[in-house]
Amino acid sequence: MRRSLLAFAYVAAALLALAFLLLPILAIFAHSSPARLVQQLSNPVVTDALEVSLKTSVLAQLLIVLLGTPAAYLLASRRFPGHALAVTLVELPLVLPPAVAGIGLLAAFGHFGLLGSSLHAVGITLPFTQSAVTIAVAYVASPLYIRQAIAAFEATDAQLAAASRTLGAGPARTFFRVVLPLARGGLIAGLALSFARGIGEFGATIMFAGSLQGVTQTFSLAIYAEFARNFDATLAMSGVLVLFSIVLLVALRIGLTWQRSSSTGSPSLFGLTSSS
Amino acid sequence: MRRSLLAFAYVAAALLALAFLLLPILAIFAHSSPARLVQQLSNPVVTDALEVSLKTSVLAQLLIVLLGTPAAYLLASRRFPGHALAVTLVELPLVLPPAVAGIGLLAAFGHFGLLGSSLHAVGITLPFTQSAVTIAVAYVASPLYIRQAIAAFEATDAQLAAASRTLGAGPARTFFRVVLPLARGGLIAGLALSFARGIGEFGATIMFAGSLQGVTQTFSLAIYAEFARNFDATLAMSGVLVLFSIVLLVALRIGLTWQRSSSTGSPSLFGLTSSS
Amino acid sequence: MATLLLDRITVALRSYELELSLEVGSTLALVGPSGAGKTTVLRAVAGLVRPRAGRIAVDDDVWFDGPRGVDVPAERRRIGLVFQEYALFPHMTVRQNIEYARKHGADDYLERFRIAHLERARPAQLSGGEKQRVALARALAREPQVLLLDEPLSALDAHTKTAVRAELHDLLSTLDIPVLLVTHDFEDAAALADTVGVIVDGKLRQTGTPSGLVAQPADSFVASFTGANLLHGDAEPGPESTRVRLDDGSVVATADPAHGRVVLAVYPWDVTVASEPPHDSALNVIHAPVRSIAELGNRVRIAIGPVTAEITAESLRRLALVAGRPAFATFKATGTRVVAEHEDR
Amino acid sequence: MATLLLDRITVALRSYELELSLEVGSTLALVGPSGAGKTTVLRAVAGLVRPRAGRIAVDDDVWFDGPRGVDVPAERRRIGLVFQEYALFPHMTVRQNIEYARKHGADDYLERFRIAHLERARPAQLSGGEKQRVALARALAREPQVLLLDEPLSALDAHTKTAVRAELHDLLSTLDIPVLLVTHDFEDAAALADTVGVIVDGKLRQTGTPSGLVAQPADSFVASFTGANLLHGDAEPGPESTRVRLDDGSVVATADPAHGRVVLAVYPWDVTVASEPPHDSALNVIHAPVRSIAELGNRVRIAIGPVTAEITAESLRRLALVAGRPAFATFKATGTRVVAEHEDR
Amino acid sequence: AARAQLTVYAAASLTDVFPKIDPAERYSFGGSNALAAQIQQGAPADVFAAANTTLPAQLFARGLCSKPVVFTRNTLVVVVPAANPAGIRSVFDLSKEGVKLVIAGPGVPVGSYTLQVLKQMNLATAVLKNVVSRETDVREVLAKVALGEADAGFVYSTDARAVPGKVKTIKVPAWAEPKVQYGICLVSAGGNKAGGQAFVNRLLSKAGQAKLIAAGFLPRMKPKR
Ligand SMILES: Nc1ncnc2c1ncn2[C@@H]1O[C@H](COP(=O)(O)OP(=O)(O)OP(=O)(O)O)[C@@H](O)[C@H]1O
Ligand SMILES: Nc1ncnc2c1ncn2[C@@H]1O[C@H](COP(=O)(O)OP(=O)(O)OP(=O)(O)O)[C@@H](O)[C@H]1O
Ligand SMILES: [Mg+2]
Ligand SMILES: [Mg+2]
Repeated sequence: MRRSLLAFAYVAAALLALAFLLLPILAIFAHSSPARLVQQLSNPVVTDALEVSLKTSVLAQLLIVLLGTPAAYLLASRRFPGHALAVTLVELPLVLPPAVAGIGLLAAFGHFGLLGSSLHAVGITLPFTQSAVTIAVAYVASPLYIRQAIAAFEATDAQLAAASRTLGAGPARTFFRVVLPLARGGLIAGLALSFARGIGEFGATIMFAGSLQGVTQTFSLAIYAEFARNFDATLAMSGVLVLFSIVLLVALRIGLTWQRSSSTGSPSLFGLTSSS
Repeated sequence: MRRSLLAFAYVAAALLALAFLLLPILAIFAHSSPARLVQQLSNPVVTDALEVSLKTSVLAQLLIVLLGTPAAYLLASRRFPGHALAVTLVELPLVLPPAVAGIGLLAAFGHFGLLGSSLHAVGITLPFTQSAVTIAVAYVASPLYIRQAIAAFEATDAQLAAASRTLGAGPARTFFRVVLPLARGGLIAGLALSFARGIGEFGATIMFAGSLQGVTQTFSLAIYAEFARNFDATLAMSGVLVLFSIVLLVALRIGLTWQRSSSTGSPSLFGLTSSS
Repeated sequence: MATLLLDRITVALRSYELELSLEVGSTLALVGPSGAGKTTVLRAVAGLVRPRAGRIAVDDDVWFDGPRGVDVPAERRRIGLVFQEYALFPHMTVRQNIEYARKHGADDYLERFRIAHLERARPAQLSGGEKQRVALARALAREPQVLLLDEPLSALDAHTKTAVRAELHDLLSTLDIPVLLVTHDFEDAAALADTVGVIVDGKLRQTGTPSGLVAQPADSFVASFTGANLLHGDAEPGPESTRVRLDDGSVVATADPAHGRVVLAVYPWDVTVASEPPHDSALNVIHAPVRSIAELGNRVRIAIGPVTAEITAESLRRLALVAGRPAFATFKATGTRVVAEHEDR
Repeated sequence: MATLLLDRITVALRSYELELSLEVGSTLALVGPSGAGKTTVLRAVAGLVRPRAGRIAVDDDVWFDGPRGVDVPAERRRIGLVFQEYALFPHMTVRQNIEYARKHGADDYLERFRIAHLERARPAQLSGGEKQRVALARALAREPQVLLLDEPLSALDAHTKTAVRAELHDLLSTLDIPVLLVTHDFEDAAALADTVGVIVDGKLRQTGTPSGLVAQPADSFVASFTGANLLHGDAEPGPESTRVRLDDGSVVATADPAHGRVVLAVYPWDVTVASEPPHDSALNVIHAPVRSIAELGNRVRIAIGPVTAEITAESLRRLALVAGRPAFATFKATGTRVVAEHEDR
Repeated sequence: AARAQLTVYAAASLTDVFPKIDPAERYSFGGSNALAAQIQQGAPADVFAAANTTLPAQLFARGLCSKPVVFTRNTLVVVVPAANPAGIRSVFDLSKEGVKLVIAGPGVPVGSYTLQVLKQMNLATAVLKNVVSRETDVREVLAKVALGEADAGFVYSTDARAVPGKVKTIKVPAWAEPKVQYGICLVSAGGNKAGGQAFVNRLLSKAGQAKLIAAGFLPRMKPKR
């Protein structure tokens, strides 16, 4: 009696949680027909925003991968004084309100910022450019990649890297042929998360880069701007992004599953959760 | 020769990444003196925003823990048809742009929303109230807690729960005396992350709750609003939030370390990263 | 003493179906290779896995009965289960671990298992042998009707294993409840249990006393598991004995009747070694190079061609064998057993 | 054959400092309890851990020399290291694993180790024995100057272990490079190596042939590690032999001179068992209840009071012993060795 | 007991002056169009004060608020950073190569006024090519100029006073000046009609108007010449 009550309460709570998470997404689609979704794809505001979002996101992710991967590997494989501090630092943008990040970026790279005048002197102006969007996105999204990358590198068996060394491979060959392939699943998962976070970026972008259609107005900014003008269009645009997010998550999950099963022989459909 | 070049490039990339992440934070403090930080604490906009943020965040985290913990435990310990889908669903808000989440919440609970009219009929209006802030924060921040909670529950040794059963403990006693204490570190880490994410919430809140000083204007929204009036105040407020974030991260790290070393006997200063 | 009865319990596993009946009086050891389903049997008795069918009972207490729909939940079956890696609660002290099973009177158990001085320690700070004592104390603190032990020795160093095994043996002999223990090591099983059951792929191959299994292995798996050499060949009934042409060409005789493809089991201690050809023509002789010589205390294991012989250290000294040089391994026709071929997975 | 030389290498570990010198000719086995530092020695030779001081060389190739600041990186030391859990690359096939060590001629190694049919398989799909063959093939594919094996048998089932051990022995006897292997099982060490070194807490206790260690254990640790009973007591020199009053009150004689607190080592095969008191008054006698009887093939281990005896199955039948009833364990004064007390961690 | 607090949704340009007229109420300042959108979504506002008359009129047409009245007026100006790095002296200079101009987004009242001016002066194409960002309300435009990130922006003359010393104002030629009228209405969904009306009355009162004028706003009726 007491027992079944407890089990019931617990399943009920779980279902309530799922329903709460599902409802807003269902609501978006309930309010916007497929026809409207398609129609939005010819709205220049939407297409421009899509282009800006994709371009800056791809560049930002490139930046994140190129700088974040060595940083993550360093933090995962070496212990040095200040290590804990560095890890904290890497995670800080994750817990920083995006508006604060935007302020910080302005204070650092803005006209009167710490580096602003030096940059200006060499002819580089960042605010209001697409580069500013890229930087804002990279700043805000990087912890998601770096965290996951650190975890992925830490999870790769140190014995395997040692084995590679004893088989005559130097550090570079060991990294590219053993460590990287083994960490790949985690890196891809991290990249997908950071990509998603980047697409959703709002606060830091509007502060640091402004919002100009075709240049700095990302999809998220466009949704915000359109909200004040045309709620139905906003719904349709949101629908597009929800679909995009779902595709991203599913790709991520399938990618991880494939990665895992091909490397360890144990297929799992629960890749993301259990690896993170 | 080639070898040292590679090592150099890799350390350089890592340092560049760290510098990039550090600079905006340094810049905020470079621009705001401690005196100014303190002075801001008597600005009613700041104090109101602080109150709103704390109140809604605490409520939201309560909601997340009460509903998210059973959901996470269910997803971690049971395999059922649609399991993978449920896990994806739980993670969706993580990859959903917050502005889209806000639109979704409006579409679900708003005046014209799926549930809005039913709610209205029973006298409940959610959008643009303080409850709306709580809901927006809970929606956006929940995946961070639930993900970590699933991982924490999955990481607890199933043998220990089985052992508890064979020692005469029913499911409830097993959960509260064995599973929960073992997962505690992960749950606290998840809660800290989700708390931080909630404090930083912007896009979904402004869409679903608006920005009404003393009611729905959270710290993040206040920073955005003050940015337009008084950049110096904004810097000071940002400084406050950065400090708060750092304290949160460090507390989290120390908490995890303590938790780990007391339960497994192997102290580690790198709790967060390796557990996530 | 009570009796634990497993009556045709069936559990569907990943790659095969476990199906067995078992009666456990005093102490029964279940041995078998990894993945044979040994742990699954214990989990079924404990109520941690639900069989598809069958019946589990201790005397008149029925814990599981497929047809009647009886399935007593794990926490209401009075069993003591010691897990393979002990499964001590890492966040509790030794005392708290025991009090988890028994609110009052933990002191008795702390005394009895000589862990009173460790009562405040956490499991991470214990040695393997100490962990095992705590796990046993905790399992018995419930005053179970049945004790289940999963690989009680495998988490231990080879070096501490002997001492702990003796200790465990002493303990088991003082208990008067059925004990079902599981191991993949025949030596451990023989040292601890009166009866040994060999399980492979979820089926019980043979049950008997340790010496009974050695004397009459039911098939080639049991034979090799108990330490026999296996010789493969083709049998042809002869006038006095069966003649077997081994796959390497040599011919040996066996007292067992057989025909066609067979496997002969020969235990190392039934093989003698000589540096000269033996005079006794009734003996089976294998003439081949010495592959290896390993001394273990006063015994020496010598591999000659397909067979391994176990002789005393003194004999070795007398023989002056050299690895790589040929020698003669001899054994009686009555020292061989024809066993059924077992298809290894 | 070349010689691997470790000259006073020192490695700081968590709770003690490893410090040892070692000369490896053909095959040397390092045995010791868990955490003794065995793996660390191999890692130091391989260049995976950097000693604080000392010198490591193979003939004239110096790999490490503390004072001179020589430290050849791991990838430039020609060693073959087989890891405890084999450390095969999970994302590569068997062939790719071998080609990682050797671009051309992988086929030879696939053939030689009988894994050609597995070349496309990934490590996760291999059995323990197959994994070991791949790991050996990969380690040897580099044509190393030295082969290092870390617990080559511990990842295997008790049941497959015997076969794989014989196979490994065959392989090692064909190699003409120094082999340093590490195990915590004295039996494995004795079966595979010519020389055995016992290491405890980073220090080498004793080095010798397996039978040499049994004959003259340097201390109580080595004695118990090689299988001896340990009897603690107080010694008093007597006219012909030393008399030792054991802690349980009984008195035994030993041929070794000693005085004060001592440990006596007695090997089980030097103990005989009787149901009647022996007539020979020169023998040591322990009269105590039989604690356990375990049959292992043709041998039987009988624990009587503080000693365990190993007798044949025939003797057991003759004696009609019953567990719990008293019996007599006897051993000669010359069958005992006084060994130094070892403070166990 | 204190009377129930009003919830006032007001244009960003009223940020500084409303609390001076009535410090007791709760305010949400922002782009008038965003506020109107929130009201359409059911935001529980009592009063809506916009920087134009069209937005309240639209709400009125949908039955979401009462008939709007004009309560004040304003003028559009160009602001440049105090240092004026782009050397802008008149609206015409905004078409110079390389000027970084920020304006408000389409739909935001000040954005519409800006476009009106530029069209009127036939500068639309030439000047709009220099726009680097379209902000969500007038205060964002002001902030970007005050920080020196932008070279110029269109704001109300009252906004320029909020950052004294940081910006310089440049007038729009009188012939091109748009008619900037602020409309106010009582939101139908709001629970406090009486309080809302009292608030409107306070604005329209002499004292209210005086405070508006002191803040740089214009009288609600154009003085008859
Ligand atoms: N819950 C399960 N569902 C399906 N198959 C399972 C389950 N648990 C274990 N198995 C499979 O059942 C088989 C028997 O597992 P079990 O753990 O009983 O073996 P074991 O004899 O104890 O082996 P070991 O000596 O390795 O502990 C294995 O092949 C295993 O993969
Ligand atoms: N990198 C390290 N730094 C400090 N201490 C270490 C390090 N690696 C291992 N140790 C410690 O050194 C000791 C010896 O470890 P090692 O792995 O060499 O033991 P082992 O003899 O191989 O044991 P096992 O039989 O369990 O494999 C252990 O106490 C271990 O905790
Ligand atoms: Mg098992
Ligand atoms: Mg080791």
